[in-house]
Amino acid sequence: MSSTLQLFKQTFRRDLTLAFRRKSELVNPLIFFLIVASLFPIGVSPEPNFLSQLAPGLVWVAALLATLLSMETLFKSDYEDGSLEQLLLSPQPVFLVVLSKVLAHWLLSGLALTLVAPLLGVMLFLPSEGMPGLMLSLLLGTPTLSLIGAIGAALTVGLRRGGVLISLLVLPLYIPVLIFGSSAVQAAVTGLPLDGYLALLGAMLALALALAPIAAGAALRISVSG
Amino acid sequence: MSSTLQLFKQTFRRDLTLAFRRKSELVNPLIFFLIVASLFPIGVSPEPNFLSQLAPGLVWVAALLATLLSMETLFKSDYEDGSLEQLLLSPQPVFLVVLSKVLAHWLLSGLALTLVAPLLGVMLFLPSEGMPGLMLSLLLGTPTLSLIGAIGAALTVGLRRGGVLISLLVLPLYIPVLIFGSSAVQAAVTGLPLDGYLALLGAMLALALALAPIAAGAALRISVSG
Amino acid sequence: MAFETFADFLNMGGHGLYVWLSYGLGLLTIALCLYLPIIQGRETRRSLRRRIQRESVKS
Amino acid sequence: MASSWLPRWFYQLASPRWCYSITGKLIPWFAAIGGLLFVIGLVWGLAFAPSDYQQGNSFRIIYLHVPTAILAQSFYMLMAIAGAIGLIWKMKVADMVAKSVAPLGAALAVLALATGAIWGKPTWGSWWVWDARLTSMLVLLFLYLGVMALNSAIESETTAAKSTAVLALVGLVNIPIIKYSVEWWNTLHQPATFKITEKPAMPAEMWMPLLVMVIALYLVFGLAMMLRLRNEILTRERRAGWVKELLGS
Amino acid sequence: MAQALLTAQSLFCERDDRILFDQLQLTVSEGEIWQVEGRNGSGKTTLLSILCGLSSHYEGELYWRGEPMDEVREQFLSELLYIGHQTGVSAMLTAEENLHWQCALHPSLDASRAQQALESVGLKGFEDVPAHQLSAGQKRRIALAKLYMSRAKLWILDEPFTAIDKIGVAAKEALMVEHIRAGGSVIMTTHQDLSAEIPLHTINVEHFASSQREWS
Amino acid sequence: MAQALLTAQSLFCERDDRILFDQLQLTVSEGEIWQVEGRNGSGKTTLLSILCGLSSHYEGELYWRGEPMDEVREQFLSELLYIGHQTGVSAMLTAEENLHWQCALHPSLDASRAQQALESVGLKGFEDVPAHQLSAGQKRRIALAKLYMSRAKLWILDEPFTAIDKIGVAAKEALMVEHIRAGGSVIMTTHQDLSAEIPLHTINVEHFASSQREWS
Ligand code: HEM
Ligand SMILES: Nc1ncnc2c1ncn2[C@@H]1O[C@H](COP(=O)(O)OP(=O)(O)OP(=O)(O)O)[C@@H](O)[C@H]1O
Ligand SMILES: Nc1ncnc2c1ncn2[C@@H]1O[C@H](COP(=O)(O)OP(=O)(O)OP(=O)(O)O)[C@@H](O)[C@H]1O
Ligand SMILES: [Mg+2]
Ligand SMILES: [Mg+2]
Repeated sequence: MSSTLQLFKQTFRRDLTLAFRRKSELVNPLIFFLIVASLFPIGVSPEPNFLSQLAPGLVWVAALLATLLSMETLFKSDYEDGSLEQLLLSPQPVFLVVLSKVLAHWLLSGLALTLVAPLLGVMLFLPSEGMPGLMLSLLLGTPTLSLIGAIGAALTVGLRRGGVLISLLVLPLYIPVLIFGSSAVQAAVTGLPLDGYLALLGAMLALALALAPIAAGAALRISVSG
Repeated sequence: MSSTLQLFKQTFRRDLTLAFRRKSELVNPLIFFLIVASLFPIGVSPEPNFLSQLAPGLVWVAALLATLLSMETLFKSDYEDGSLEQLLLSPQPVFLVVLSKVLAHWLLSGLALTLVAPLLGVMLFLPSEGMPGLMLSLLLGTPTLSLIGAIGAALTVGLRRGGVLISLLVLPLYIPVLIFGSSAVQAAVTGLPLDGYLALLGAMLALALALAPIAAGAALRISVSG
Repeated sequence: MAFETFADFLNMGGHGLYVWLSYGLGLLTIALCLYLPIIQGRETRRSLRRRIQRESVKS
Repeated sequence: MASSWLPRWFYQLASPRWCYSITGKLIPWFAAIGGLLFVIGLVWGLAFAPSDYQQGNSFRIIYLHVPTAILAQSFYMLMAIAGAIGLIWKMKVADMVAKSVAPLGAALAVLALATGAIWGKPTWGSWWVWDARLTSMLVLLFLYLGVMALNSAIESETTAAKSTAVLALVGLVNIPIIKYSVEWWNTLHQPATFKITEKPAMPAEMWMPLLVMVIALYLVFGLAMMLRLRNEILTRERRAGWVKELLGS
Repeated sequence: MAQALLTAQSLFCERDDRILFDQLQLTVSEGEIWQVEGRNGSGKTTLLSILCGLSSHYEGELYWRGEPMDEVREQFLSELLYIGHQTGVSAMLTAEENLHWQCALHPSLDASRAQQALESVGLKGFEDVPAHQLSAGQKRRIALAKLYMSRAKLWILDEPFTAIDKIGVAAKEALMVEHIRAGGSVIMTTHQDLSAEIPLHTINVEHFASSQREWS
Repeated sequence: MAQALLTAQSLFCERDDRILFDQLQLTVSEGEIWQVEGRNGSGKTTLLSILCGLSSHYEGELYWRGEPMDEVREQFLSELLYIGHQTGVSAMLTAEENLHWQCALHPSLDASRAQQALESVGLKGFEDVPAHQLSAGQKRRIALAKLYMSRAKLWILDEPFTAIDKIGVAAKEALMVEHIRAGGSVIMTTHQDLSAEIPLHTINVEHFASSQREWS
């Protein structure tokens, strides 16, 4: 048992090291998040009124896209250099490694996004009552995004140019998170209670936490042996 | 001279073959485009009025992101398998190959997007007067996006996980295209003349056409020799 | 002198928070822009010196 | 290599050693004059300049806001030109200048944005509006961040320098386009009363400290740039005899 | 008699309508080195990945210590060391970091010997250089360092000597002999001649290539 | 006397504060095969990529047929054939498609001989299989097919025999001998022994590793 824990820790540390070694990797989902969000005022309309209506959904869509984009690299380099083969030939449970990698990924994307979201809120004139709802919903929702994304990443890892394919696979699964997440923010803005939405987001997280690592593990096995 | 033309043609054919071999690659930018556009009614608000206000900008932002996402693979696999080295050791001009690759890429992303854009317009309740403006602006604007993106792709190709870095490099440069493109659509919707915008988009395209292949060629040389 | 009293000066006609916040930020940033290269320089020099010594011992 | 029509100082500048020693001599002057002007400008602007009839005292932010905005733009130019020189004449020092300037330029852009945002709250009632100036400053910040991210993502110093130079040049070509497009797109800007182009509207007591601050910040950030440059020279020339002599004693 | 470790019975593999091998039998016992022979494209890599369970494109039976592989897979994996064409070395990690993770993955690797193993493969002084800054041979040596740390019974090595210089090859050969002396065994492919001192069993995949298979 | 093709003078290269070589001199004349020797990580690949102009991490002078390389780069490239560790074979393209593009890139390759070249490297019947479905050796053979189509004067080959079986190696060796008979020349690295019949010049990078360099 302690050796599995050890593996979890080592994988976590390894993935963080990998991310930190490229400092850019570290801040990129964040900056992408910011850029996407700032494209809208430019492309659509800079009017504060319009933007504040757009804000709850837009922040969530931006978070979703930022996660999605960074998702692709989750297993890619491990596949290419043969680390995945080694992983599948380990007597240790695969889902554990997946979970650990997702956790590291989430820290650097989802959690980071959650922390800068208020800045986006300000830029998009989100009423300040909406902020707690925004952060809470992102905090509960982004791990689910990472977990679901991991399944997509695992399924497409063996394909030579699966770049955009993963979006296709994963986006439909992201829709419930998007709906409840943006509704939670909207509720917060209009002063309605948001416990219900948060509970739903939490439930989805629990479900994803239980199933996604196993599904991703199985998908990895299929991708590599194919 | 004829051998350079030959190279242009061969590269073009090769890149199309590569894209067609993975059918997913072919339809992915399109489907991404559609999905992003359909996330908004879900995440933000399904009201026709609101959406039709959103539409001109949203279509352009979606086109921009779809181009950006597919940009990353432009030189990646060539770098990894050593084709780029071979390219740089060719006595033929590099910018020509870049131009040819960008053209192939644009056919499968920008042009394809332009052709499905009316569908998006309908989905987002864009008034039908806006359609010609939408398509014309996309037709003139997306090649510029591809050309600028090629510079970003060439700069980041040697980096191990440059995935999101390219967005950071390229998105700021995309802003003028986004502004003129979405303004053109807006003008078309409100019935204003749009020649001015189209002329500006055309001028930018000419500039990009003249400079980007050379810059991208230089960037490739730097990336490979590093 | 545009202000009567020191309190007026601090208050800035009600805009004290904004003025002082931006000047605080400004001074902090400028200080960092000067301070960081100085300590970095010290660090570089130290490590280079250590290297040179190491090499002279080796040869 | 470079052809011979270039002036002699150009080649001297190309020598890291010469550059190291000349910056060593310049630094005290920059520090002294820059520091002095900075204090004068600060006190003058904060305490002595008359308050604005419309905005009251919040307008004193101008003495920080405008200089940082101007510097952020001119540092980008400096970075791109230095990069170009490095690319064309393979001048190492130019590469190092470009690299040292980038973080400072980004810091300046951040400052301009931050002071602008803070100023916006009392005048416009919100921290941020999507105005042309603001947007193009934001884009400038993104350009800086892109250059820095690319630079840190490439291990080899020489490759990083060349790559960032290409990027900075492409950005330079785009800056006028970006500026023009953004300005044209949305000029909800503040009343033009405060534009430098309409200087006469601003009394001398108001713009004199501004001028002092601009010069002071040029000197102070020039100083910071030289400090960075010297570190860069030392690290990259660590194998050179003169560095060993310099540090060995 | 030495105990049979890995047994393959009537293995059949087909790729793109081309039968790579059919009715292939192989029994690897303790203390044996098996070299899989065959020309380029004959199916050596395919065979190795079937044997270690990475590929499922086959028909036939596999046994580990006499038991059906499916039932004792975990046991098998804990006694296996596999190094393939792609070695599992992350380019962005240093030699040390790479080995650490490998040790966490494979309890059969002795983490305490990592330092010594790196020294043995000539990477002393390169421990903290990211792998992508190493030469082709050095990168492979990181993976081969695992041989010095392994307590696994069976080594499956696919062209382990690619890009390795002569001194390196000789050292690895000596190591293999030591490994089989201690009761281990090795299955490997290589296109280079091995030193004559090595007791070698060979199997040529091409001999199993032509087949008159009855299609049910 | 045979004409000097490629001349390198006082080459110096440093990686991560480690001097790989200094004052390296090399003159490759028509009709010569040069083997670059050295242990793993000694700088062979680095030297080759400097020689063919892919790397700019060096100091020193290069000449092609006696003229400074910068001035005759185009001429040099049109007479060069380079095959590196990464062979430039796209995994998604078939052998034929790969060669076609290579021919368009390098006018020195004779496109009309593609079919025959593929046959010579034993890829007959695999012409229209995407390269990623081929074995490691077969993939490399696609790149080596260029040797049969090349009219280039100078071949620079970095470990061309990696993953190639013995029959393949012998054929490539014969081809090289033929190439130098026709006045061409070859610079290559390999860790395998070449057949004794080949007239071989060798240069060992390690001999140039220590340096008493004066830093300006
Ligand atoms: C985040 C917010 C802001 C940003 C990014 C910003 C940016 C800029 C820039 C780029 C300049 C041009 C400097 C030059 O090249 O001369 C400028 C000048 C100026 N800004 Fe701002 N600004 C912001 C907010 C404000 C606010 C709120 C005010 C006052 C109400 C203001 C007043 C001025 C004035 C008076 C000038 C100098 C006149 C001129 O050069 O035209 N700015 N600002
Ligand atoms: N991108 C790089 N950055 C820094 N150092 C590098 C890089 N590539 C190679 N090196 C260093 O240069 C040295 C020589 O590498 P090179 O690839 O030339 O060796 P080689 O002689 O070809 O070895 P091999 O026989 O293993 O192929 C290595 O020790 C390595 O540490
Ligand atoms: N992914 C794949 N899809 C279809 N066919 C494949 C695939 N991989 C390999 N093959 C086919 O299987 C055959 C055997 O390949 P394998 O890699 O096992 O050969 P090998 O004996 O290891 O050759 P080498 O000596 O070149 O490494 C090849 O001829 C190839 O055409
Ligand atoms: Mg094989
Ligand atoms: Mg090598």
